Amino acid sequence: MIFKFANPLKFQRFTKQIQPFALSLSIIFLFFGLFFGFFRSPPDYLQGETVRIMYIHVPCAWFSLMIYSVIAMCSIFSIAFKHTLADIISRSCAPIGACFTLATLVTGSIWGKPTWGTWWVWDARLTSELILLIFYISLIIINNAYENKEKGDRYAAILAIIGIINLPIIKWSVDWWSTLHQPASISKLSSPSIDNSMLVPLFIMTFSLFFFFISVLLLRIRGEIIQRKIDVIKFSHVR
Amino acid sequence: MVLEIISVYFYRNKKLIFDNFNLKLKKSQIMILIGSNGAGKSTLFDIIVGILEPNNGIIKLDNIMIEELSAKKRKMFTYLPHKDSLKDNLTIEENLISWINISGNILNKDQINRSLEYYQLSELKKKFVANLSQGQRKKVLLTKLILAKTKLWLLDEPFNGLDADSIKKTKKLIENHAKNGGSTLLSNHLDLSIKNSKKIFLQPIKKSRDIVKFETWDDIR
Amino acid sequence: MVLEIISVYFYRNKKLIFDNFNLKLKKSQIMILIGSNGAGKSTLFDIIVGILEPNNGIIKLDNIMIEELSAKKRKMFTYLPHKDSLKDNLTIEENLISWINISGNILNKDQINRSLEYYQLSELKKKFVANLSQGQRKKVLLTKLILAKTKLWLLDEPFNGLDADSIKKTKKLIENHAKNGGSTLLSNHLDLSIKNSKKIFLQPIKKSRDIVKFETWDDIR
Amino acid sequence: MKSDFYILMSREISIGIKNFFVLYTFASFFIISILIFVFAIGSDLIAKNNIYEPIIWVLLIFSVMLVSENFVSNDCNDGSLKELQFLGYNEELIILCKSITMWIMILLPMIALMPIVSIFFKIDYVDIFYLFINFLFATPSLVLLSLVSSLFSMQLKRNKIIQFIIILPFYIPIIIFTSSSKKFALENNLYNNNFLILIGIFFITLPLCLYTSRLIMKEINK
Amino acid sequence: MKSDFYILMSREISIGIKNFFVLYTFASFFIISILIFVFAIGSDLIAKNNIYEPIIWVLLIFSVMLVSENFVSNDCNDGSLKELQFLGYNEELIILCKSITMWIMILLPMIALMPIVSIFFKIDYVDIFYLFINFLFATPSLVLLSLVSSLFSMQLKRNKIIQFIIILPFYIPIIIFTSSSKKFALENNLYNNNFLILIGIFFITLPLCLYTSRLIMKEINK
Ligand code: HEM
Ligand SMILES: Nc1ncnc2c1ncn2[C@@H]1O[C@H](COP(=O)(O)OP(=O)(O)OP(=O)(O)O)[C@@H](O)[C@H]1O
Ligand SMILES: Nc1ncnc2c1ncn2[C@@H]1O[C@H](COP(=O)(O)OP(=O)(O)OP(=O)(O)O)[C@@H](O)[C@H]1O
Ligand SMILES: [Mg+2]
Ligand SMILES: [Mg+2]
Repeated sequence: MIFKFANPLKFQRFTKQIQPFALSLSIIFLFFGLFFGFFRSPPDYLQGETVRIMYIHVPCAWFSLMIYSVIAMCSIFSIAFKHTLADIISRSCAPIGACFTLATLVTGSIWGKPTWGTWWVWDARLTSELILLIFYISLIIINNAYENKEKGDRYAAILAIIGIINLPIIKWSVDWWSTLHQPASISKLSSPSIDNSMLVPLFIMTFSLFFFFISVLLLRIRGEIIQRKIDVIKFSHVR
Repeated sequence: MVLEIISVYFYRNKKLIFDNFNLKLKKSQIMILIGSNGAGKSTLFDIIVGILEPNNGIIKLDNIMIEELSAKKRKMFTYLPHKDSLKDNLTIEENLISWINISGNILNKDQINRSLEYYQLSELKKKFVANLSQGQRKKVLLTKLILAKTKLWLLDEPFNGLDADSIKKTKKLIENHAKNGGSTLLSNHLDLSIKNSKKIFLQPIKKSRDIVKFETWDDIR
Repeated sequence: MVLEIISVYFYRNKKLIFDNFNLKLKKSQIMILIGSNGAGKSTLFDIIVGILEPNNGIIKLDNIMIEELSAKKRKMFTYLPHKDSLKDNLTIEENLISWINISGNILNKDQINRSLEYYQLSELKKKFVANLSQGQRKKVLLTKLILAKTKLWLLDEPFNGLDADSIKKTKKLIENHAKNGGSTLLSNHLDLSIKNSKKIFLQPIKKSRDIVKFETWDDIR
Repeated sequence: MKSDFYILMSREISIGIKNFFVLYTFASFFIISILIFVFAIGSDLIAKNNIYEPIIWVLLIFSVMLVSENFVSNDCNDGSLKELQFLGYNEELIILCKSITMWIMILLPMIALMPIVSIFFKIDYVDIFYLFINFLFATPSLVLLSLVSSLFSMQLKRNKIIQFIIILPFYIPIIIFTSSSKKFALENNLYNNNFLILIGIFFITLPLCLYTSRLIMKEINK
Repeated sequence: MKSDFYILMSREISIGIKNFFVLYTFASFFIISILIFVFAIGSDLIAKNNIYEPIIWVLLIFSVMLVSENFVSNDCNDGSLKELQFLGYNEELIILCKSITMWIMILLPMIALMPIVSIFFKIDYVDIFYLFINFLFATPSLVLLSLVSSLFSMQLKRNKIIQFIIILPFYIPIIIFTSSSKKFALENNLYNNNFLILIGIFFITLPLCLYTSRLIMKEINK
């Protein structure tokens, strides 16, 4: 197993090298994405200029789901093998995921006002996304509710695994129930029903946010490792 | 060997509590754990009964690893932890009957009544546990020892809160148990002379760790 | 007279617990309540502080009837009951600060830190009380005595669960308090020699009553 | 030799019977809160729009959650949950017995309340039948879920309300399928379909809840 | 010399802040249960019949009751309620401070949730104003009542649900006047009347609750 070779020290050094690289990639992609999004893509013939919110909304939505799946996978791993790295990753992921989810909700609402005429509807997708936010916040709270970090990790892992059910509901709710929200038009298995001029900036923005996620994640992981080392030293002196 | 603890390591909230701890308890032996507050006596009991899992090491009861016991466990030891697991809104008698059932003993009312006599609880047996004094509660707990038919007793500070008379009675109970071939592991702070007992001193471990030596992921758990 | 209990009668759940009980506690006096389990030691403490009302009799603190004290009470005594009133999800330090505020003391952080040193709790002061061992909790409770500036201490089994070293320290604390003019009433089961202390023996009252004599409504309450 | 299941069940029931008035309080709680709704909305409006089903189900959920706490928290606080564990009882079995007891002691007698409820809401007999069937098939999952959530909240001291947050999302499917059962059945011409779904949900929640509660109980004493 | 009131308030608040996420859980509990109602009844039906008011109030009652337990039961179980009593604090003052803290820490921030709720239920601005005024005047009574009922249930161990039954009847007048405020105001052409009634109710519940809680607290240690 790869973790046998990588000790925390090496891992830390590795993240230190990768992190600035990811951050600069993110900034470059962001620059291109915004440029293409604002100047090189046409307004929608139905929605007009508001369609440009898509370039933020859709990647954020994708990542809100992806990050939760990362957490869920790490949680399963952590319960099965009790590996510390899994705990560290899921602990570091939770706040980032919460931010992406919040961004999805906010941008979605802003988009919804002109297109649907309302900020909010009790649509299955919107609701399940809201529940996803609540799950994220609960994870953060449980992670920090205990003096003993291990305990917080374990409980958060259990909760995260329970919350997996939410993911397919978010993803396929638009297909299961007839709803207001846009059904899958980009992430369809067959060819996407969207023009290339919109697809390109969308993907560039996706890459940008992806590298942004990676760089913040690595930063948080490093902080977490250092924090844990400090804790070990601090607690080992306590009688 | 009734109880065998072999090179146990245990971390509690990042603090090392047992560092290669070993213990062997033979038949008819009384062993007293002595240690300052926070040394890890209650933790040790929890590890022995399998409530807490040691980070490393083996615990054997009657030469069988505890992980392999499960349902058989309840015939092997009687553990009286600090928290007394008595239901406030049941009477003494009902509490004991409930305990008898779950601990796998088979006893009739008569035996219960006789055992209640030992600590003079017979008159109180219809009282709710909520309305007992601290020491009376403890006595109800100790009555379980008279009822139990197990070979190994694990007692976490059994003399706490008892009056002088009851302490003597409890001592006698433990000594009799040893005579009949039972073993006892108990923790205690008082200066009591229990016959044929062996004392084990637990020291709180002070081990400062070197930051450069964090080499595996388990180190920073 | 610091504390005066004059001919107190008390029934608990129809059982007579105090039958014309009298007690006088002078300045600089240490008095130890000794009695079998269920004799009524904890009940006596509760009566003194006004949590329970005696059916008959007078209790005076500093020659004032306790009913007339209310807010002044908290400057007069420090009572450590069996239940430790520590909040599990606060740290040791926070618990003590909270107690200082409600008990009407005025103290700064420095004094708290110094008093924590007495039982070697300084390193643990940022730990949640939920994660302490039984004895460590008790020590947190006893630290209140170092912080308190009251003349009268009421301690319900203060040595319970403490290790030998801490028992010595607590004894010294009480003796010092007496030297400085304070009085202590404590209940205890152990065989401890505390200097200049006076022992009071409580006996459980066994009084069978004559059914013909039930003449007032209070008799059958 | 008695089986573990038998021992645990008899323990739960003997403790439960001592607290028999939990049932009474549960029932009157349920009725009073229905009354509040009737007062607030007006029974005509309820009858006209057929919204009695959601109201009943939401209230049922709340009351089950409140009761389930009693079943877990006492055992946890006085240390008898720990005792059961070190005596070698299977964690899954403990929760299973608890939920069976809770269902028998609290929810089964509720069926007797049905006629009263039907009077309040002016429900006719066919609909009562639907309610009854739904009740039978949906409540086991409710009980299981609420027990798990109470277990979860045991650890989070002073914050019992968090259990709702953890578990309410899971109630949503149950709610959807119970509170629109009649509509569902009529629309699809499938009278049994709905019940089958509820049974299906039960067989998903059962292993899930048992396993989760095992995981939680392993952690509780750390 | 600090006054008793000041000491008790700062104690409550310092303990409360440690449990700051009670507020979060309270809020999300509130939102999730609204969600369940919306799912169960359907948002169209709610908007059409204007039944959001009863729903909000019933949920508010439930959540206040759940939180109030936190405020009382811990103090009671760890013996600090007893400590406050033997230190000579006035029983009425203790409960008063608890209720003020609870109101400030839990219910006041809820006002910030109002806009979100209004989005969920599609309530327009005039109605939000009514909701807001009602909220301000009705919640103090709610808080007081729920604290008394939690105290009650402390006495009756293992049966927390009983508090609901004791106290729910008292909620009914509050519920009636809050959940039909708009209808009321429009019908009678008396826009202020309703609020005056709520204030009146508050001034009845205040002394009643304080006195009752004193009586209960005197009994608790016996
Ligand atoms: C608060 C409101 C909203 C929320 C919570 C929300 C949530 C989501 C989520 C979770 C996804 C990702 C689904 C997936 O990966 O398949 C998504 C995708 C999408 N959303 Fe929204 N959304 C909101 C409002 C809107 C609005 C108003 C529009 C436009 C009318 C919109 C258009 C889209 C589109 C086009 C996609 C991409 C679908 C695909 O091809 O996968 N959303 N949204
Ligand atoms: N809440 C209660 N309700 C009714 N009776 C009680 C209650 N608490 C205690 N008693 C009874 O009152 C008597 C005195 O109890 P108390 O707690 O004062 O004893 P104690 O001397 O402190 O004993 P111990 O040494 O065990 O602490 C006992 O017989 C007990 O059964
Ligand atoms: N739940 C817990 N989480 C984290 N640490 C704990 C927990 N319980 C106890 N500890 C710590 O573990 C150490 C050992 O505790 P333990 O209860 O085993 O001590 P003990 O020897 O029984 O002491 P005592 O004589 O006071 O009962 C202590 O330092 C304590 O602070
Ligand atoms: Mg211990
Ligand atoms: Mg006592």
